[in-house]
Amino acid sequence: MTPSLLYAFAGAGLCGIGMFGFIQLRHLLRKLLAFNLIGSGTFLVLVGLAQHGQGPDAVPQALVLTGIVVSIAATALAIVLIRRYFHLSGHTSLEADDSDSGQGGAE
Amino acid sequence: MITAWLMAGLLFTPLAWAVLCLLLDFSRGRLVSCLGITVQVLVSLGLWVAVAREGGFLYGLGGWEAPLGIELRVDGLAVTFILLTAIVAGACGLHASVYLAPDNAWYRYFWPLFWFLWAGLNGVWLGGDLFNLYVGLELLSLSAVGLVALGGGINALRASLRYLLAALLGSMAYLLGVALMYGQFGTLSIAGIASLLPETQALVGPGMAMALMLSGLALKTALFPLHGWLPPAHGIAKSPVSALLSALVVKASFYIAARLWLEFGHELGSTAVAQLIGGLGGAAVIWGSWLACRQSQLKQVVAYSSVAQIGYLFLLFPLTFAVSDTASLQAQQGMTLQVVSHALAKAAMFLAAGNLILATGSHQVAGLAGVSHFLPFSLFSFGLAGVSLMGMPPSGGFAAKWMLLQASLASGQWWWIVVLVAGSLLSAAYVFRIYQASFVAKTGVDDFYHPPGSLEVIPLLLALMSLGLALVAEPLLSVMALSLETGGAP
Amino acid sequence: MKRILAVTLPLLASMALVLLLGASLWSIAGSQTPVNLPELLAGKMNESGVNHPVTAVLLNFRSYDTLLEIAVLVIAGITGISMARTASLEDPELRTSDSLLYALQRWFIPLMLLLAGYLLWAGADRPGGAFQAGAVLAGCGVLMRLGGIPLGFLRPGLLLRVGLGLGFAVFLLVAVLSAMAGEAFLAYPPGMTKPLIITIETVLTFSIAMVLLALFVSAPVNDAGAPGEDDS
Amino acid sequence: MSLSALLPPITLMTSLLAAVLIFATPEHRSGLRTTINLTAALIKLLLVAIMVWGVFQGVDYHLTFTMLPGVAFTLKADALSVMFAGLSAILWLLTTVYAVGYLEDSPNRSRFFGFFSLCVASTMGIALAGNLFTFLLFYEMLTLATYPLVVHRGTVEALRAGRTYILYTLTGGAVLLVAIAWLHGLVGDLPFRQGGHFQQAASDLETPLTLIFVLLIAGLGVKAAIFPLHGWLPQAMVAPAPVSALLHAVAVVKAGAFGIVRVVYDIYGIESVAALGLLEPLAWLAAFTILYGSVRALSQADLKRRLAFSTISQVSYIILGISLFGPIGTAGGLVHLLHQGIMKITLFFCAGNYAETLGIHRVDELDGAGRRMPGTSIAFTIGAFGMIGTPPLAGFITKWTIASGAIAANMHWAIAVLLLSSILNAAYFLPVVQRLWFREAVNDWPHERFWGRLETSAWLFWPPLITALMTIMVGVLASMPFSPLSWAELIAAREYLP
Amino acid sequence: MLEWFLDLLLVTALLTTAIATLSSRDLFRAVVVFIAFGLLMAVAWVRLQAPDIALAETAIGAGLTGVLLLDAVSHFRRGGTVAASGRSDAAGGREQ
Repeated sequence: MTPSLLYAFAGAGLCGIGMFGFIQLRHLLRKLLAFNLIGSGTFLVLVGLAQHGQGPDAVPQALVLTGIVVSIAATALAIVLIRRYFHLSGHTSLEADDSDSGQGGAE
Repeated sequence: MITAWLMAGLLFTPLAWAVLCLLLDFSRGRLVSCLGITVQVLVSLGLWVAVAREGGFLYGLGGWEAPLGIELRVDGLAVTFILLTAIVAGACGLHASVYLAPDNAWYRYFWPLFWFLWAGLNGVWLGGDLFNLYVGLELLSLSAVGLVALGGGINALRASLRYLLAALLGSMAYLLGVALMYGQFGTLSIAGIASLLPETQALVGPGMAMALMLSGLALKTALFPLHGWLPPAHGIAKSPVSALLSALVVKASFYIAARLWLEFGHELGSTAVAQLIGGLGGAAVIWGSWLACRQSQLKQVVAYSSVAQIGYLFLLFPLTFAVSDTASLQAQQGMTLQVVSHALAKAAMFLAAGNLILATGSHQVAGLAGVSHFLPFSLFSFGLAGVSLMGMPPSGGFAAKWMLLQASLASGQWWWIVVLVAGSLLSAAYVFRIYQASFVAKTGVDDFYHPPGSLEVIPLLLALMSLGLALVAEPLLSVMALSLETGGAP
Repeated sequence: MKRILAVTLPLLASMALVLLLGASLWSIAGSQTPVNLPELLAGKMNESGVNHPVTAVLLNFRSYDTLLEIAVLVIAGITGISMARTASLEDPELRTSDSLLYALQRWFIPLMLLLAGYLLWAGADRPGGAFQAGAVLAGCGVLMRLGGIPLGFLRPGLLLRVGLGLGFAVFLLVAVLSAMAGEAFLAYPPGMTKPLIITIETVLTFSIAMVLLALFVSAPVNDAGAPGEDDS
Repeated sequence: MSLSALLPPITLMTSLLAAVLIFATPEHRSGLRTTINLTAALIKLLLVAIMVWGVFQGVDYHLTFTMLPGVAFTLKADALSVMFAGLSAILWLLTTVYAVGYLEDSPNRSRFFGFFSLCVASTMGIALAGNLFTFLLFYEMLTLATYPLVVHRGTVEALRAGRTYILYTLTGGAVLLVAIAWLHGLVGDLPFRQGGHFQQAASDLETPLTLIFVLLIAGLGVKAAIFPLHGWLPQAMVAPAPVSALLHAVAVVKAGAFGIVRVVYDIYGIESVAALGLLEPLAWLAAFTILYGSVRALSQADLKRRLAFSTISQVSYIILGISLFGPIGTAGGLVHLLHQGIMKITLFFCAGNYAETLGIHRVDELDGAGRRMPGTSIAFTIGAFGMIGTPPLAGFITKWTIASGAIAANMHWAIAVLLLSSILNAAYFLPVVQRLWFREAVNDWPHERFWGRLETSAWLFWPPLITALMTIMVGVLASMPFSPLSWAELIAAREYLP
Repeated sequence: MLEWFLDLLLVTALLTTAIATLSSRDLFRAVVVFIAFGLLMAVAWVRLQAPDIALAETAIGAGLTGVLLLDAVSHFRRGGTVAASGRSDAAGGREQ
């Protein structure tokens, strides 16, 4: 057991928490927060697991940097979409209003 | 060397077209894109011919070999899918250039997104590095989401948000799997991991990684019961976009899943998992077709049909696990044919549906009354694409079904035959429902809008390709089979 | 009953995920990785042209990842500004009249610019680099924006689009040009590595800042109908 | 690649090309469309005639290429295929002529004739298919090509009939696909070969082979309208008369029957079917269908529906004939493939004429129609007597040959079936004939139209008379070379070669 | 030993803030807690000897995401009236 591994386990925990939130929460912004938690958890697992035996490893660190940029791009895009959706429909969740449109929400 | 150039052309020139189009408005972007499409199709064809002649190879980008660098895998299957992408995306692009109205300011963003999407697809087909595939998937998902949302109203936004969230969750699950794989093996190269796997004792970690990656990819491929996001997104997008998404984008994540299964499945899979995935695929076939029969909107029918058709692809998993080499090969060939024929047919169908909607001014299936009388041409391409979806001969869909039937028989897993037969009958039900609606006699004058000929020709060509696929299946499959020899396949 | 189920099922699923993840982490931690990538990396560092391993990985060994990652950013930016129907800069609600913020700006902005420059410069040898610098630069812009300073170049127009695409275009250009010079794709000609990486980093910084800022600016909404296929 | 390899695909292509050209023809260019139609039909007739001569001389028309791994696409012309091809070529020509007149001034003619040609192309493909896989290809294509013809009118009943038709035929097609795929997985690609492949089948294959045979017959039986798979046929009557004629006489039901002949003789081989104990049940099934169809036909008031049930009954004569072990029975079954086509198409043409000229659809409206339309009524009468089996018409030849076959095969009960069904035939056809000639017209016809000198349009007038004449000729000249009977005997002799 | 203690503390704090982020009833609070979570993540990255990520997490993760989210929350808070007018806009847009 090394500190790195501890963080990897913490990352696993974060993934679980985020996962629960992602499924459970209805508000889109909260879903987005949950997604970011999963992301952070995943990054911790990636670096923590890789480094537990042999110290700092630049490759996973670089991967995580890439991952962070990708996830900020996705987050920012999601915020733009959520805000516009809210502006047009007045809703902050996806499920609220299948009735007023009659399409698109069928599952 | 020339092959390497062609390959790099496929990876990087779409990005260059994207940047160029970003700087131009819609009409000029259209010009550039038409030029670009021509170039890409030619280059893809060139690469296909080159690989068909000389065989595939592994290529380290930046001069760095795996595991340090990113490795590309250029093999028969990859170049076939690249060619498919070039044909389908090219057709969708040309269709869009007429279909989308140039006076909408935000359509100028269509072209950059379109090219990024293409670049992402090519990246995924060629990718041989787990993390690189993750970035490629994200590239695909975000540009697809952007295209769905483009200039849309509430419903488009809702659909694209749903799509975005599903895609993000899927990629994260995949990335988590990648993290575990890296922790176990210290490398990200698929070929590298595949060669290390047989010597690995503790398979808990890689097994979990595999499970995570597959479930993430299944979500992105809209495998039943994770398909909820697909019909809204594919149904609401502009028709050329729907065509791109249904024909190509979902195939990308499936392709990765299939590659992982074929490379790692022997060590990390189990009969239960294989049967479970196959069962979900079978359920998707039945459930998706059933729902397609019940949709009142034309494009929703087509979208649910995608859910069903994707289900067939997942029969690959049980039919390649712990079976004879013959059965496995047949299943792989069936899967490839299904990908190709569904891509062609579904693109044709969405484009034709777009034309029909344009012509009738209605999204409803019932709005098609009289179409067969006044717009036989638009209906014809739709009908031909439907023939392939039903799996009627001599279409590619039929060839795929035949190969899957043979694989099921050869592996003794007869229960998939039930799925195949039931699926094709149900798909006939929803396709014929549309035919029937269009054959309803409508008296009176022709008050339909007649789409320009260029819009009509493109889906027709795609549909004809899908229809005639079985006739050229043998040479096509012989090139695809190159993948199984050059790569480090099990 | 349904409500309870709606909570317990995700809860159980998440707990199962954590447990399985934990188990597999434990299993993986118990074995040695067969490939020692850090060692390999250290061996090749002198060929990479920079001294900082993370930068070397990002911009040399795995530069294709980075290229695609910038593409992802640009896509997000494009989609963002495609949502903003008109120049949203005139939206009065956005301007903060907070005097504290205004005062802060005067001090912060120059400092942040300096920091961004430092991060960029440091990237080659020490922690830091284009992303961090770009983010700081974008932060600068956000502050200015909140302070009501009109950032004209963010109006959806040619300039913005040039800004979005520039860093990416230069990166791409270098990749292709070096290939034309006889190297593999995305490989740098020997001796040119460091200057090229620095150039790329610089334009990337600006581009990243631009994208992030564009997303921030286009997030506010304004009214515009969208006649189209879906509006039946 | 020699000419002899190219002749089958060229024959196929004539109707395929005609279909494409007709689809492309603008709706109002009816002259051009008719020209294309008739030219293609004539060319095809010529090509088929060449092949008939060639096959007689022993030329091997054969084209094959690999389509999917392990599966070949094969076209070839043997005695059996040119017999079916000849039938469809002749009747296509006549039906085209008839359809041009029938659909004069109605909408959607390009669509109609396009699919019509496609339909015949599929029939040609079925005739010329060299293995089961190729057969399946065209068999399914036929299903798709006939659907637009059945729903052509776009009315509610037409659409309902189309739905029933598709439900039956696609299910049948799926069953057939499974059977063929299974057979293929079991023993590989089997070309049609005289004498079949399983003369000395390994005993461990017996169970799967039996199951596959049942599936094959079930899949083909849908189109051949064998009881209980016949439900679609009476409903499909809503289609225009030329389509019914085509469906009943040439294309769909015949495709099913032809497929059964192929399976029994050229895949399994009659000996091995008999050895598997499958021949007798097949004969019983056919016999039952013969009686069932006749009994149901008795109570039909609608003329076309009566003819439809008659078809169900008559097609099973073919099945009965081929399931009598011995060359005579086989010849009887095969010859009926032709005879039934000629007779039934006559009857449908006539029914169409009554409907189109006088607006008559029901049997009880026919009173006195013989005097108003003597030509048509003569043709109808000849067809009806042929069906009943009056010497020396076509039907008599069939029944006589089958009966001889039954005696040779020692299956005497079949003769009783034949006699009974002939009585039933008479019972449902003679009243119609009686109404035509011996009753006074009660009042005005429901919907009368006039065409100058002839009793009806010339396009409609001549085809039934020609086919009626053929009904007489094939009966009278049955012993001449190249008559259907002698050709069928030739095939039967080859099938039973050691 | 002290380091272990610190690490454990940090991990606990991370998990707590994560739960707090998701369970907070008030959206604004949730975002603020999330920013705090981002800062803690940065510390964690330092502990993992990844200063690059720590910098990026501070600048991008906590900083920019935080601003974007806060901006969005304030938009939702104003949302009542905007949404009402937005609804009519949307309806108008559909009729065009």
